[in-house]
Amino acid sequence: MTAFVIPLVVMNGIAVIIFALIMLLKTFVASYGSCQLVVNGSKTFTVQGGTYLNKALFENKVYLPSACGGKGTCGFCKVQVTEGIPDPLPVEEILINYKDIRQGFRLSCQTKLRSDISIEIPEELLSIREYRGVIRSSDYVTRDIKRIGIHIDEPKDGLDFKSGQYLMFKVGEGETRGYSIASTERRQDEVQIEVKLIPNGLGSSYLHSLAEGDELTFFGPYGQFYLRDTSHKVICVAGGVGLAPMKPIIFETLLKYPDRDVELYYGVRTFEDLYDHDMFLRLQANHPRFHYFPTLEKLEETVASTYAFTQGFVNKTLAANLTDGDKSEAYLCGPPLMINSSIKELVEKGVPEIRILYDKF
Amino acid sequence: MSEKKGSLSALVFLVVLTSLCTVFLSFTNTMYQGVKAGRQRELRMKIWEDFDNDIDLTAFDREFSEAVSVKENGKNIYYMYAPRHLAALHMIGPGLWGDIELLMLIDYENKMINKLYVLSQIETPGLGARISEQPFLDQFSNLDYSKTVRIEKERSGKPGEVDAISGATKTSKSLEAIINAGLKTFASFGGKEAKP
Amino acid sequence: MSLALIVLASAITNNIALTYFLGMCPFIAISKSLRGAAGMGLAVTVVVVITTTVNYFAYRFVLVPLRLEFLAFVVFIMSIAGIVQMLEILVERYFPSLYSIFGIFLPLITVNCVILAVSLFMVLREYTFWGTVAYSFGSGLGWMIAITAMAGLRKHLAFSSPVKNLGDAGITIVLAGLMALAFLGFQGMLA
Amino acid sequence: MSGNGIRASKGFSTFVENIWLSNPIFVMVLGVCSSLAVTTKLANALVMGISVTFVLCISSFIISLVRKLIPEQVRLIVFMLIISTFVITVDLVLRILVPEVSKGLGPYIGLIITNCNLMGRAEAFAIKNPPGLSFLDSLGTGLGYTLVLLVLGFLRELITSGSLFGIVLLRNWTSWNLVSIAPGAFFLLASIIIVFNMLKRKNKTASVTADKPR
Repeated sequence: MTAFVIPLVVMNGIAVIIFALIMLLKTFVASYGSCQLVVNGSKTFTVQGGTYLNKALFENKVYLPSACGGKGTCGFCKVQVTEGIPDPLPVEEILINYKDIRQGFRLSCQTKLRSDISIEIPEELLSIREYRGVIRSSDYVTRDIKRIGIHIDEPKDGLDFKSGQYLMFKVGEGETRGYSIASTERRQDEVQIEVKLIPNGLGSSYLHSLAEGDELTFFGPYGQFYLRDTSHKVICVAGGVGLAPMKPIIFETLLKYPDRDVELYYGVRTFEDLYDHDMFLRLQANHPRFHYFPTLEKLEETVASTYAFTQGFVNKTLAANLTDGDKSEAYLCGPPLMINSSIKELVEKGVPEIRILYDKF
Repeated sequence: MSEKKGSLSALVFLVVLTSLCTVFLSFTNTMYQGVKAGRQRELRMKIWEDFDNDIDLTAFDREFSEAVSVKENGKNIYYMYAPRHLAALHMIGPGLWGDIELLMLIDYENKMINKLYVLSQIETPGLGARISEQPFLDQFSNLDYSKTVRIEKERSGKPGEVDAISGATKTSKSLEAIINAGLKTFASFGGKEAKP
Repeated sequence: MSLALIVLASAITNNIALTYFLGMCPFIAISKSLRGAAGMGLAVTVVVVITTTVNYFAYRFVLVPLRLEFLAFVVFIMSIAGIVQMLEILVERYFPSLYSIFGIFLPLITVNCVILAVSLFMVLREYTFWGTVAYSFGSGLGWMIAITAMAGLRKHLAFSSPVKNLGDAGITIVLAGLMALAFLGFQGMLA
Repeated sequence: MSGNGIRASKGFSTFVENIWLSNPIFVMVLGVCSSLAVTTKLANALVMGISVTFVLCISSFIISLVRKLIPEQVRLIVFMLIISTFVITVDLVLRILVPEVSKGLGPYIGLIITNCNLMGRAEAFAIKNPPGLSFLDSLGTGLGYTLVLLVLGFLRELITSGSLFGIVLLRNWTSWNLVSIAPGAFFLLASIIIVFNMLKRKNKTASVTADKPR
């Protein structure tokens, strides 16, 4: 009997002592009182000291972008600290360059609030809100891309976004993933995204597994990749599912600007990977200002379409068809290889680099 | 308030889990101790036989503890059987890779080694591990240990010498050190024991 | 053996990283930057001395008298996990600048083999109290030397192109091998 | 596809992936300590591999079972408690069953507790996933780890002493002791990594070509 009693007493004694010490330290040492958090010099929040900056901001409805769930690996949640600048942590030194570190840029998920602090964030981040929605439709548009339509329930006044921006979807505990808004029709209470299934990808497999009626939480809109209010010709270059953010851009230009031309260069691997092809053909027939240049990397003879596709990569089509480069601005979205080669081509055609916007994935 | 509740439930969880783990471990340990005791008893029987006695299973434990005096020194255990001036030295010491465990039977009156067993070792296979092979161990039978025991590559002809295993210098030297250290401490015990 | 000899032996000739292969995961993962390596090394040294001392008392004065040696592993690792957590709180509060150097490594240290290994070797080798302190300090120091030296070497790797299939971790392992070979040279020093 | 089918296939792919594609030693470089320390002999490597796999599977399973109960403040201590309980069990069982090998492994059995794979799997997988899947995930990781230990143990014992499992195979073998000590172990592991990466690259290009639509 003692063979069991003595170890029980000893082990539980040790466990309780360790637990008690940790709890004592937590209550008496790790308490930092409350701190003032000033955002952009205008908003002041009182938060519990000892919490992380990103959590404190989240609780006060300021939503910073993040892809890693606060592990300090994506670097999206960077903010500039202007007062009460903490020492940089080694993680931050990896993700933020030396000059920015000196100017007070820190990762909000690594910054613990121990005293009053003032931060600067891009003004548009303040307008980011949390949304709740229900899936209205979820259909395959190709064998691995699903188009998901979401009805926004909360907040009631719905979503306002700039064409080309993206949303961050909650895909797991503390995990979010970004997807571009792909709606063709601008409605406050409806939004569409297009998700390509990546094997073992956390975000895409989660979103693909959802069915009609399932609920979703997302944040947004984020991103500097949006249609600029100018009079230049709009050139859209999309690869695969990179077509998604182009649709709002194309439709907004055609509706809002009566004298801006739009050209869509759309590259996919095979005919099977192509989607919205018929819609763009119709659009081209109805709008003299819209031009559509689909490109297939591999052209099979048995393709059930009468359309004469260009074969090769998008940059080849760009080279053959693009004119008036110096009067254009370009929006690119797709895999890095495609973007890099297309940018090269665009610059050669005279598009100023400052007017080339891109979103690599 | 809720935080206090949280820590209380954390404490309860911790205590329950600790208790479960400890009970489980105590149970496993009891089993191991049983096996260990069994192994020690087997070793004692082996020693008893080597002291030239017959084993009477029912009376063994009593007979053994009455006739044999046991001394411990660190990891080493010495069994002394005064009636025949015999002793068994159970010695453990470091080899090249890990501990070497020996059992050595000696006639301490005549300062002779009767027999050497290697109970366990994890030396290099084919080299150091050959200390477990019979031809090597046979060299220790009837070996005079009045000076020190030496395991040498080239023998000089003095008493107390045996041939080393070629290519296993470090193991040989370790073995030699364990034996001599064991004999030395035994001599200090044996001297005291012999006086009265 | 005098205490100085124990420190030297554990830090140099029997370097815990390069002869006993201990603490290899952080050794490979964190030796990318010199500052990070030094911070981790410092953290390990501090934690190993404190935990080994505490474990020495726990073992000698609680476990051995009560014949509970079989619980050594679980007692050691629990005290390590607890102490690391407490240290993190204390350092963060009272030494914020130190915290920025090695704070983030503290939680990782619980699973750094060096810490537990030193406690286990302490039991095996039957050190006295001061011997234990000296041995743990020497081991921590030795590990720190090894990881900072490795970080220094890897800095220069940026300018060379090793075998492609070796990868980042592979070349670090080769470097560790070369360092181990060099440390073998110290072997005769303390004979 | 039924929900069950997805789960089963996910479990299987997790399992296979951990053995090869994200092998704990080659790809993640986790748990190198014991892989180098205990592989001087094939028998030790085998026992170590089995022990790690056992502890990995059972602790993942249990952590996953109680994952919703584990209080945040003592998460690490709870993990350690569960893991070390099974390590001690393994240690005692080895002492009963294979005392010789248990002596050879010495303190490295205790050091399974701090094998990065254990905490890694617990933190990255078991705490978020159901028990069955966690078990498979750990089994894959454990087997991948064992595989590497066996390869290393095979090469090191053969090169050092010309024997396997303690049985001498090559008589008059000139023992190459460098392989048994630290530097040689590092070099050998690096060479194996090269071979692994070469094979993997070859595999990858092969699978990409196969993937292309017909």
